[in-house]
Amino acid sequence: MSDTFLLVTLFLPVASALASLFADRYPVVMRKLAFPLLGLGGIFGVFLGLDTLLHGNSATFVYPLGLPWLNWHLRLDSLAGFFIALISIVVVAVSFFGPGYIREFEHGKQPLSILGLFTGLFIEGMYLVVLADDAYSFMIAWELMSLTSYFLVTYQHQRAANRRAGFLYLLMAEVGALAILLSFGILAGFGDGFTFDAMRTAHLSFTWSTIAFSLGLLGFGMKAGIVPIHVWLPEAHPVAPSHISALMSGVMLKVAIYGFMRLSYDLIGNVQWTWGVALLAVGCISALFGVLYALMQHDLKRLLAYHSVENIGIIFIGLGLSMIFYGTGHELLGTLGLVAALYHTLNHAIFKSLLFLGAGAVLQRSHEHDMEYMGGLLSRMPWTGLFFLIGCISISALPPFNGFVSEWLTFQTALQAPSLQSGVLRAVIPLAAASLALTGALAAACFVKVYGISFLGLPRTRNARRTSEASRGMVFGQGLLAVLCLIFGVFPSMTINAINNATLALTHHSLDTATAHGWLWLTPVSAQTASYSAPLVLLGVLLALVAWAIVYYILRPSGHADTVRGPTWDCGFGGLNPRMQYTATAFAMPIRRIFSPVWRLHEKIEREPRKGLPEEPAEIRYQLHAEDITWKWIYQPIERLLNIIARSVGRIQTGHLRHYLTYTFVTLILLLWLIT
Amino acid sequence: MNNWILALIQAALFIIFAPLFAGWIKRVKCWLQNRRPPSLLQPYQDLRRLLSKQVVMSVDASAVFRVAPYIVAAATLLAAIVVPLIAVNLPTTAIADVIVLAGFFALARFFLALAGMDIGTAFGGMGSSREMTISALAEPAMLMAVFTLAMVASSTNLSTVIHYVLADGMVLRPSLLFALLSMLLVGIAETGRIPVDNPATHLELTMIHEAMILEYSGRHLALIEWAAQLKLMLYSVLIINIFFPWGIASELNLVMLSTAIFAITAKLMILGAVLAVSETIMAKMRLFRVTIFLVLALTLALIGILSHIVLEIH
Amino acid sequence: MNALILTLLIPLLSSVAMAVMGQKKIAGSLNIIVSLAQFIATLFMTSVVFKQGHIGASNGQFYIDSFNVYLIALTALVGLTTSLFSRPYMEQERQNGRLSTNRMRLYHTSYQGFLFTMQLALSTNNLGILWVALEGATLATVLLVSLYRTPEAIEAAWKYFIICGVGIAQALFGTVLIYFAAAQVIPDPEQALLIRVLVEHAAGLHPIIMTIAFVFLLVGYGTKVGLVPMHTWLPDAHSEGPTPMSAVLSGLLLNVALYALVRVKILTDGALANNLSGHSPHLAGYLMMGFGLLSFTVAGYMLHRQRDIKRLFSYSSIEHMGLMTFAFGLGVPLATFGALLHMTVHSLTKSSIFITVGHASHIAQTQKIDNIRGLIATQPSVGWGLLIGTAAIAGFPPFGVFTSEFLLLSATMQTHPWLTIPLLVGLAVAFAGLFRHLHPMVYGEKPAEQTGVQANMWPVIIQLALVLWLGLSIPDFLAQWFDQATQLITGSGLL
Amino acid sequence: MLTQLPFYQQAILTLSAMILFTSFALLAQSRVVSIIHAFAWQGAMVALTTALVAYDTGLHHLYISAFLTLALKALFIPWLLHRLIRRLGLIRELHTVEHPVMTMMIATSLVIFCYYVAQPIEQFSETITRNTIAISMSVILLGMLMLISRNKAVSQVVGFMSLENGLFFAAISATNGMPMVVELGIAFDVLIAAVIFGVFFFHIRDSFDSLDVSQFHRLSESDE
Repeated sequence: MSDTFLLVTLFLPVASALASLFADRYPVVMRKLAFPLLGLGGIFGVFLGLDTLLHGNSATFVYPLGLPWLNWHLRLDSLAGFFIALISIVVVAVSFFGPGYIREFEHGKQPLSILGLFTGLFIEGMYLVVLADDAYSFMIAWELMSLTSYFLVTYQHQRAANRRAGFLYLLMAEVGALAILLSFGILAGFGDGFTFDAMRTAHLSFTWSTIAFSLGLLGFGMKAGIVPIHVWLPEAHPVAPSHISALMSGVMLKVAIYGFMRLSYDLIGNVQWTWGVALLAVGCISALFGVLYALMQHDLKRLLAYHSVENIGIIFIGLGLSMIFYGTGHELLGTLGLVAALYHTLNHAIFKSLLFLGAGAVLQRSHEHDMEYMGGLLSRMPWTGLFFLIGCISISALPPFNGFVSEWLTFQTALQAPSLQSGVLRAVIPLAAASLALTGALAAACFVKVYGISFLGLPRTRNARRTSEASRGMVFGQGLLAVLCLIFGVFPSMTINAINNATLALTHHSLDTATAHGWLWLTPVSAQTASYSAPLVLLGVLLALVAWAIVYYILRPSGHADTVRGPTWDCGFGGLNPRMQYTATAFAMPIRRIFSPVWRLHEKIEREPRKGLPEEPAEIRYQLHAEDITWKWIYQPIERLLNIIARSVGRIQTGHLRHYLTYTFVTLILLLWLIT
Repeated sequence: MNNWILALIQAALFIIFAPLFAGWIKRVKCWLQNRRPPSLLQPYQDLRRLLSKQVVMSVDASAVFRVAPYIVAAATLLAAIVVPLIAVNLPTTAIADVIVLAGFFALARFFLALAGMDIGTAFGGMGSSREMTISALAEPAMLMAVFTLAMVASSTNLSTVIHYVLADGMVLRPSLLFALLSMLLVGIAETGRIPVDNPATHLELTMIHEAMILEYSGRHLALIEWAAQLKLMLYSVLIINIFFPWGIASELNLVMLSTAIFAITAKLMILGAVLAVSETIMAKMRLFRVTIFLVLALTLALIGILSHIVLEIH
Repeated sequence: MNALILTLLIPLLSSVAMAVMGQKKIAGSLNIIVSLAQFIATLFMTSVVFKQGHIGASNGQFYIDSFNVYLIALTALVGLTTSLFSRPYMEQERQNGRLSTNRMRLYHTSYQGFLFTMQLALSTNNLGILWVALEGATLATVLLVSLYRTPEAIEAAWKYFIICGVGIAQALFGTVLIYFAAAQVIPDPEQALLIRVLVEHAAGLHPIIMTIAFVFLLVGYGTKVGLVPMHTWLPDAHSEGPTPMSAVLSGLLLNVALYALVRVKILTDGALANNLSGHSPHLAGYLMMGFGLLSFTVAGYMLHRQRDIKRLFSYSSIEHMGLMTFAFGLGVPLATFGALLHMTVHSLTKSSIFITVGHASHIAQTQKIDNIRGLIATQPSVGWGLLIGTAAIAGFPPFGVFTSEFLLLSATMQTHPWLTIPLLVGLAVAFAGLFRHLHPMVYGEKPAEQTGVQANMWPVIIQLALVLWLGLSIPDFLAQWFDQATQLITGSGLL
Repeated sequence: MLTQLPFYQQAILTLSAMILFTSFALLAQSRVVSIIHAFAWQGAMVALTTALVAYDTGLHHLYISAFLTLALKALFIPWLLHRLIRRLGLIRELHTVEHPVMTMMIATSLVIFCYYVAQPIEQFSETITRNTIAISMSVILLGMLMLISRNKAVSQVVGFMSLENGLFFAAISATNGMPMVVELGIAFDVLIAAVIFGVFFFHIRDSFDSLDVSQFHRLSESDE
């Protein structure tokens, strides 16, 4: 069965891509054919992934494509199944969301066919990356994914920001791909062949495996968005169409995580604890950096993009812990870290897609992407508001939603540090835990800002005031993901049971202790050490509410209306208006003061002088822009260096024939001299 | 089954005695400040009065505003269920460990902060912004302090931790000392006491917690007030039972339970008095000084954890 | 045999015919028809080679084996597609007043003459004829470079002529030296320049003479390949000549020159193999690697400095020729296979890029990158063609350039791991150089008063589709040929 | 040693020395007409060498080569150049050599270098070809040096053609000539090249008003 399902899952996105070619002539094709095909493919993919994941089986397929001596090998094992399911879930949600969302493009300047074509191919590329079982098809799939998503980023290329983002994205994707290729090349060189099976047999010395690992970290990290190679992410995600942002941020980054896991645990194997320390450092920096920059953003999608950096950091913390434990022989704890990372991967995929879809709905309905121009959207788009709130709670790691479970698992892993022999490691890991805790708290602050500024309060602009609820499909797509946020938050034991199969495929270990006490209890190491029962927490909340209802019924004041509505208290001055509300920039101000060295802040104050009274301006505009510090310290020097070299190399092309002939002459003489 | 009932009773004790504890602190403070204290039961009076009042809500309030008090109360209540008051080994403590406990508080705070921003006044936003800033530092400090314990006892389950401290007897551990100090500072910050926040003031420049709930009235306000009192008591009990657990019932018989009730009452009275003294002799800090206060808490917690690793593991 | 004669005669005769008949309206169409006929002849010949394995003719003066057969077919194909493009393009140029009818006659004569020299160079078995054909290629195209008669065009043509002439003269000296060396071991002087005979006697050729000969040939043919620092003519000639000529120069001439270089490398390797001279047996390979890497790196940086769209892509050609030279220099089967594939895909891709570039410069009425804007908005087919073509040449899968670069990189990693670092840096630099210029050209708003042109995009579509096909899967017969050629060049195959 | 060689081989060696001398002469000359004349002499001597070799070896096709060389290099091309400069009015033009002393020193060291490079080949050389490879290589490199040191199109063409003379000389002296097909092909190419050079003179003159190619630096990558 998996054979057929696989073919169908792989075929439908292509079919969707091809169908969209007709979308320019018949725009209805997109809504009625292309997106449903994608969704159908996603549903098949969910079944395929779950089937593989739950049964823990694996199957190999060889397709007569590729090089004569290296056909495309595809392999579907539990880990691949996990990621296929993860991709497919988001694809299904997007296929519900998409038809409504792209309505605004139907009369736009860009052809719909391009959007549909590359969306289909993009999804196809992601599926293939996960399935690839040899380096060659992996690279093809990987680059297909990069290239198509690049075309999607530049879809609205009339805007300069999109072009710039696209260039940056493609350049970094290319550099990353080259690093990955090199890493594979090392494995293939030692392991006699480019199939993953051959690469697994490679026996690498510590130096070579560390080089391969570092290259993999560079390559996959560039796609995943770890600091400091994350810069494309906050540029590219905000400018892509929102359902594409959801796919990119929600799924594509996870595909990079997949590749990284596959490379380091499976292909290189024999993980070293030193790598774990590196990952831990990278993870902590990314997490903190991501959330601190997110706090300074007021463009909603850009903010979410920085949060992706943060969450990737959290995943890397989990992976780092896992490698430290595996590398020091603590397989159970290593698996715990891996499970935490995988769980967070799943969670981030779901809530980040949810948030991007929500941001897309807001963007489409209000035509605003800057939070400073929003406000009061909850009453105007109640469903989107509700689902967005669920996304915010999940990403802020609050119980009983899903984000909490994975961060909890990560904490639990970190807390097992005393079982390590090395004192330094024992001391380092708590620091990582501290930064994770700080990250979580800051993320909560950030999402209070996001939700409070954009959905609560009063509408700050006319656009925000006129907003109305998104279409039914868009709401449904978000609702689907929101429900999953709750389900994965409340039933962690079941989820981990499934994830166990994936870790089994990757490292031959699984975390059976976590679910040893039945579905109600989650006990990562043992019941004495830590336990969490999310279903009971939910039950407790419900019981508390029921109890309150009873108390309220008894104590209810009789005779007059239960609640009255009145104007907001204005301290007696009168004339409250929306502009008096706290802004996003103001909200983050205290945090800005605390962590000020982290950013390069550009403040701009514009005063419009009043006529006759130059001292008292009629209007003051304040703008704050937090520039990514990595630009100044890493990217601009590289660019400068490149230009300097290019200029000096350019000097050899002087334009004078005599010089050119001298080159030939000297070359000849030199070579003759060389050989005698 | 008995254990479950006992656990519920324990939670009920929390709910019932939280206002009393708040009243006790207020009373000691009045004594210290040479004022005539109100009745010990005054907090109950206030709650009853609020509950019976009509709710007046801004026309701009959204669903979040209405829901928030219930979520705040429910989350705090859940926290009360899992914190051991008079007995360890209760089944409810397994529902959530100390990290989840922090999660419950975070959930409550999240919604309170959202509610503060819902109406669209400057006060609410200001309160929320400050609250989230403070918690951004306080929460990690608390987790770090808790992690010190968790590492000492190799567990994050409160029951196990308390058991461990009980079984260990009187041992002077530098790590726990630092953790205690840190927890005290965090507790002060998180429950909005002087010098971080002043629950008695409504001065716009200094308000934090009060600024967020400025628009609440009637039963909503009652729930929030009561949740705040509960949180104060929870933090106190947490500190007492983790660091000074002696007297708590480790077996569920009548003698031990009554001893435990007596012990916890005494300890709470002492802690409340200490808090009152500190609030009397200290002045509220400027907002940006609070940062230093919290960084201190964080540093203490980190030193605690590091001293455990460096000094106590061999 | 007959097909081979046709392949050579058709362009030769039509070149003469074009010169004789003068400029007629139908010249452009005729150009297409004869190119098509030539293509069909090569296909026929290909099928014969496929069945028989090789064709020899004229007493061993011509020999088609698996190394040149696909290049011959490729040459005919690119010649055909470019002729398809050139008819409307040149007509447009004439209407724009850049060309007189007389020069159209020169153009068509030279075009077919050039194709003849290419096919001659590929199909001959005689090193001397190979040289004559390559020199002939310079002569056939030099007047095309100066076709527009602008000062820049004259300058470019003069440089092209002198630099290539001097370069190719070195190659002749190298050929003379080979002949000299061969005369010691091959009794019949008439046979002493035949490649197949030389290969048989390679081990007996004197190593020192062969090394000196190789150096001269490397400098000589390397000039035509566009190896730095002898590349200087290339960007000038590409940018100033008519675009169809740029397409065939980049797509064909460079390939054929590299082909010649590889042929002599085989001989040198054979002579040095028994290690008598004190030189490393891979001396030729090392020299090629050095030049390849240098060209590749320098061209990558040069891309950043360009202001002219055709110069931009001509530097990209230098970069890719450097890559191929490097790959042949590595001398391992994997790299050689990759290089052979790269010759094919680069030729197809680059010529299709030049075709779109031609349309683009007609749309913007300039070759200045700064003034070419909003191509996709103006004419989607041209804009997307350029974008996809550039993505393909930059090595993005699933296009074939990726496949060959993949092979090359993996071969480098197996043999000289540290050289992968300059290779990867170079690829990234070149990529950035291409796209930083490409982005503003294809994207963005349509400039006012810019309108589309009548463009025939079929050549581009066909060629890119072929490149895509080669990226997804290499057809069996082609793989066999590549493999046999690999055996020929390195001594062992892959399959 | 020399005395043991047959007379005509001594003649060939003498001729090769004279060819080398003409190359030096070309480098040093500044008058256009003298340059062309020196070039014609060089061509004639190459042709004479070819004829001598043909006589010595009895290879009859070499007589054709000799004739072709004479016709092309000694007669046609000098005549063409002469005609062109007359038509272009350049007959009295001076092509000054910029650094005569340095050029000569470089040229001398080049000859020594070529000898050094060709030394290992010497052991192979049959009797008549002793060291002629070094001489022909020198002629080639001196031709290149002339191309580099001159700014005028006409001198460059002469340098180019003299470089080719070196090739012809190498072919004839080292290997008794190339196969006939190749010889014919080469001759044809040279012929066409000469014609194209002629065409170019007019183009250049039309566009630049002189044949000074130092003006050719519009196409460059440097910043200026």
